[in-house]
Amino acid sequence: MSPRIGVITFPGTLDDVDAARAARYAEAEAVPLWHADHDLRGVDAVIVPGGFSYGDYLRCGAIAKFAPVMTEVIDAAKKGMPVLGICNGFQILCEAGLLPGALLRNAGLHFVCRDQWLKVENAGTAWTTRYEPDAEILVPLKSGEGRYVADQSTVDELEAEGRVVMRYVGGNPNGSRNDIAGVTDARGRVVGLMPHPEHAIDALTGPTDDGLGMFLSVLDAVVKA
Amino acid sequence: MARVVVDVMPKQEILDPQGQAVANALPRLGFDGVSSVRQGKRFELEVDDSVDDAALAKIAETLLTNTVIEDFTVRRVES
Amino acid sequence: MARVVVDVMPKQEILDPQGQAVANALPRLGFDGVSSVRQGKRFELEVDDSVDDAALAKIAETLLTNTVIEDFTVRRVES
Amino acid sequence: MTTTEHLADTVENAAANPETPQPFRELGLKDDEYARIREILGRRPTDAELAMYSVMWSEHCSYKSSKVHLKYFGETTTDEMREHMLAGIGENAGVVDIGDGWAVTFKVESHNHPSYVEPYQGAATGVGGIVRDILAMGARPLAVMDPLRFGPADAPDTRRVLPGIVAGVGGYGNCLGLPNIGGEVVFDETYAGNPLVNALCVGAMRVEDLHLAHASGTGNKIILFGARTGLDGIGGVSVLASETFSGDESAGKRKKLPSVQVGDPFTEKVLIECCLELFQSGIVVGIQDLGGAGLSCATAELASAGDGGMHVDLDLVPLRAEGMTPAEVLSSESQERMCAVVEPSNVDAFMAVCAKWDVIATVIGEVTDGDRLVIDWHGQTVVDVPPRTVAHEGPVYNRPIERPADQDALIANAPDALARPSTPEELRETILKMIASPNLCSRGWVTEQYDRYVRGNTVLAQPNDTGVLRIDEETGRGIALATDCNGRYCKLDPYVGAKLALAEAYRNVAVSGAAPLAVTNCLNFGSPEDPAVMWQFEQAVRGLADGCVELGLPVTGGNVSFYNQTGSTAILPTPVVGVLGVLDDVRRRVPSGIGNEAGETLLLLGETRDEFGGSEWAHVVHGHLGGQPPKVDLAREKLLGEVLAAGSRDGMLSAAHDLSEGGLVQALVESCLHGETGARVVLPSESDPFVMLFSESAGRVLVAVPRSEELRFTDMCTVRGLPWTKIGVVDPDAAALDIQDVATLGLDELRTAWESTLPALFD
Ligand SMILES: Nc1ncnc2c1ncn2[C@@H]1O[C@H](COP(=O)(O)OP(=O)(O)O)[C@@H](O)[C@H]1O
Ligand SMILES: [Mg+2]
Repeated sequence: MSPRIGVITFPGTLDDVDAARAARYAEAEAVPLWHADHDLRGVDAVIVPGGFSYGDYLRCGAIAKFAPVMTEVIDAAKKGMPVLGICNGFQILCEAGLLPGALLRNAGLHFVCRDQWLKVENAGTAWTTRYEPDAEILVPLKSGEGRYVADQSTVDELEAEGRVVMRYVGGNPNGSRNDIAGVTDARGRVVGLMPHPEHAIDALTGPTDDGLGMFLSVLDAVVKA
Repeated sequence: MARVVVDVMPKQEILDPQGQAVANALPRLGFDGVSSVRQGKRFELEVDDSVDDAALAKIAETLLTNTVIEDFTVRRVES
Repeated sequence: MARVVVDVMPKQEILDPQGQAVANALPRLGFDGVSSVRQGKRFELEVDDSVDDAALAKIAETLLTNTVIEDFTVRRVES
Repeated sequence: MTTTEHLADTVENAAANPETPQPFRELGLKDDEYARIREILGRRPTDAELAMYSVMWSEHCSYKSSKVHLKYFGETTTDEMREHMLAGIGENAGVVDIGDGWAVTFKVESHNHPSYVEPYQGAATGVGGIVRDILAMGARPLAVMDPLRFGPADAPDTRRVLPGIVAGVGGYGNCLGLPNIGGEVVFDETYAGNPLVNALCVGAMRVEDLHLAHASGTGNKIILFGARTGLDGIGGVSVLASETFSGDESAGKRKKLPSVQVGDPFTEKVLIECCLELFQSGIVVGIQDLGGAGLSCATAELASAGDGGMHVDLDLVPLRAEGMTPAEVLSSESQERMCAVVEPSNVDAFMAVCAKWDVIATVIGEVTDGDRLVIDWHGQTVVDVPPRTVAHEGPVYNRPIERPADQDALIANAPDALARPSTPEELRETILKMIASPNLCSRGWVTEQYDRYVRGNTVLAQPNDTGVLRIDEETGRGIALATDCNGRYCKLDPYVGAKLALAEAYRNVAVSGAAPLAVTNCLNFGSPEDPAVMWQFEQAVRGLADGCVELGLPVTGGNVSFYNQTGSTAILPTPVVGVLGVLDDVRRRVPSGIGNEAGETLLLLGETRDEFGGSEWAHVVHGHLGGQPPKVDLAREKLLGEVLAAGSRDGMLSAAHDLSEGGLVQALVESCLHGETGARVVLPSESDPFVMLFSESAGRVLVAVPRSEELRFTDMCTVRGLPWTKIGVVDPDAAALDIQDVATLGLDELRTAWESTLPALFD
């Protein structure tokens, strides 16, 4: 039977349908997970999708990190389950302490929706093995609070350990430190990414299908595991 | 040099989705006894002593506050 | 019933584009003498007297503030 | 509890004190309207009733000045035109059958004045309101569009209004998870002090799931759910509190209330999912959105659409503010609220769904037999009215109509005498000036703030002529939507101008390869009390209706916004027209960018005449508005549409871009920039390059066809009698648009000119 990828829905989550579609395109089974449940329904990997969880009025991800389902995600992640946080999901993983740093208001102070070139800096994480090292991919970016920040020592550490997964190329759209678009945890299992690979799985509805590689990669990872 | 603080809060009768979101979250996080939360903005300005209260009020009113939906207070704090 | 104010400000070393934007706008609007502006958040909470300072600190630290990027202060104000 | 509540004006009290003076004029009621209310009720209205009638009989809610004209849409709609229409004018939104069992509903609404007062919140709540209209039909909202109009781009107030409105449309729409698939940004002096914010929402449902809200079935419960009710947007009505309780300081304070509403998109997003789950589980008889006029409107409309009466207990309404009077509760425009009619046996199930989504839901009343809407407050009756008289039998005016005295002078002032560029240098300079002008430059600064990807069904959005959405992931069936209106054309001739707006929206839909199916509108005009404005309105309605008959498309709904003027200056007549088309398979959609296949031929379809009345060239270069608008030929537009559809179906088109403001050269530049590809263009030898490049003749489209399909396509055009001209070839190797004997324009040079304008003005 095909691997099961959980897709979390918080009130205010928006890109859950897209994340589920991406999982299906990769021929995994997409399993809906509800914010209020203390249950990951036996999934092999989890996607925390984009959106505005609980409105994100306080701080992006600030309230979502306390959701019952997140307690389970944090435990599972510690045990090595692959977790991908996209956009709001990335913000939530940072707030929850699964990933270092934080995401702040874009330097330009506007929401930015554009097709963004990214360089795959680490093709060794659970979510990026299908890419060539240094491959450049084009996927949508759409966020108002996508400026990645962390203190200098953290940034140095991330760079030194190769934990910057993707970097913006062809211009920094939001003022992120070191053009960082995505980072991973020490084991390369938990990945947070500001742009939206799930919106680049089919040239009909996205700029390219460059994003599909992330969902195919995780299948390899869970099958191996 | 003086430090000036301008507090900008949503008008009482105006809906405050931010504050409401926090208020709704608290019980879920096991914090009880908070009956209302309002969220506004706090500005900290460093100004020369040449800047008088009239100027500060004008800055607060024209630039920092949307007086249609927000109220503000200005105060100098020793720094 | 007590009123509690929690001020949350971006850490000094963190770039604050909103404050920046305000600071840059001031001269254009003919306001000089403001050397820096920082923008943060102000929360006003109505709490029962049962809620002690420890609980308030916890609320401020775990929910209202992201200590990676922000500092906070909590104070009770008579209302 | 504050004193105001004990003093609530009851029916009993109203009967006992018939002569108590009431502030009906302050509430916008005319003397005869007030007299009519007294006549209907056989007594003076209570404060609450007065509040209800005054909002419901307002121009905005009652269409009292436009009704007599809008009838014309119904009168001219034939049965063939109705073929695909499932619901039309009069419902929350029009609904059409697009095939494969799918019903699509769409509507535009204006939120002009509030967006001038508070740009961000005004625009945000405008989006929120139209989305609830679509939701009330039982459909899942799928996308939004935002036709916008502003004063001069460089006017100081535009700097205040535009960024706020754009941020508001984006802030709310993005947070709802609705892709923004199109809109307009137009600048003109007349919109200074009166910007237009028109918001469109489109949704889809299975045909069998169509819900029309009405309160039927005695004993059925009325449930209010969503946000709490506060003092939002009751500015007007608070005079009641102050009049009645002058001296009462809370009322005095409230009299100064801003009539501004703040939107909470998160609450609305949750409300959407909650409503859809309620519809799906089949536990609602009907759902009505609360928009302008809040509970007054929802209860009166539900009751009068149903077969019984209704009883409501206002004490049950969850409030956000203290000491609200019944009149205030009834007129509050607090956002993100809905009202449902539910059978008693389903109430528990209803509440369970709401609890899952943390949505506050309260039974506030029930359907009664009899035919009165009765509302109680603290155990006393404060409203007892025949609902139809509130909702549907408001006043109707036949306003005086008079063709403006200066209309002839305006038309006589033709653009023929204006100095035209002739040398290659002058033409080149004009091209660069035109593509950088506010009405023709890139809208990227605006559209980049809108999420166009969310939900993963957006097939085309900006910068294409039309938004295309996939509706059915299996079959690939989808829709195309475009809105258009050139107010300058409408000023010169509102009848023709409205047809031209229809023609352009139709053409924009057609270039995507879709078959146009239905029309909606948002008619933005000045004061109906000005006979000249009423003439423009009447002409525009007739033009649009007659145009729809020629095209065989029904008008399925619309919205009227009057009183758009600053002082005595009315805005340009702005009948925004939205056209919905259907694609049996969105995979064959045609984009506007060229260079998708090697060696494409560029063809210009349609005829180019010397037409510059109301043109963007006359506006930008000479600040001139006069003469006749371009000729409109809807039979030709239809033919054009058929050719484009056939071309798309048989894979003969690799790109298509309609010609509108700015003419051929604008389309060429955009097609090159969208496709990031150069082109070599040769204008017909006998033609005047200036006219060829800048004329705004309607009924024209620029298409790119693969060389292999060129003959097949041109033969088809010839056979069908559609004029075509080969004007060049796509040149992927050239980083330039080369117009022989006129100019060679580097793509970088063009991009810089086209893209720099709005950022320079608004960043
Ligand atoms: N306010 C807006 N919101 C969203 N999209 C917009 C807006 N204004 C313009 N657009 C998009 O920008 C592109 C160019 O607009 P425009 O030149 O007006 O198209 P057209 O001339 O074909 O009507 C179109 O895709 C249009 O939908
Ligand atoms: Mg067009």
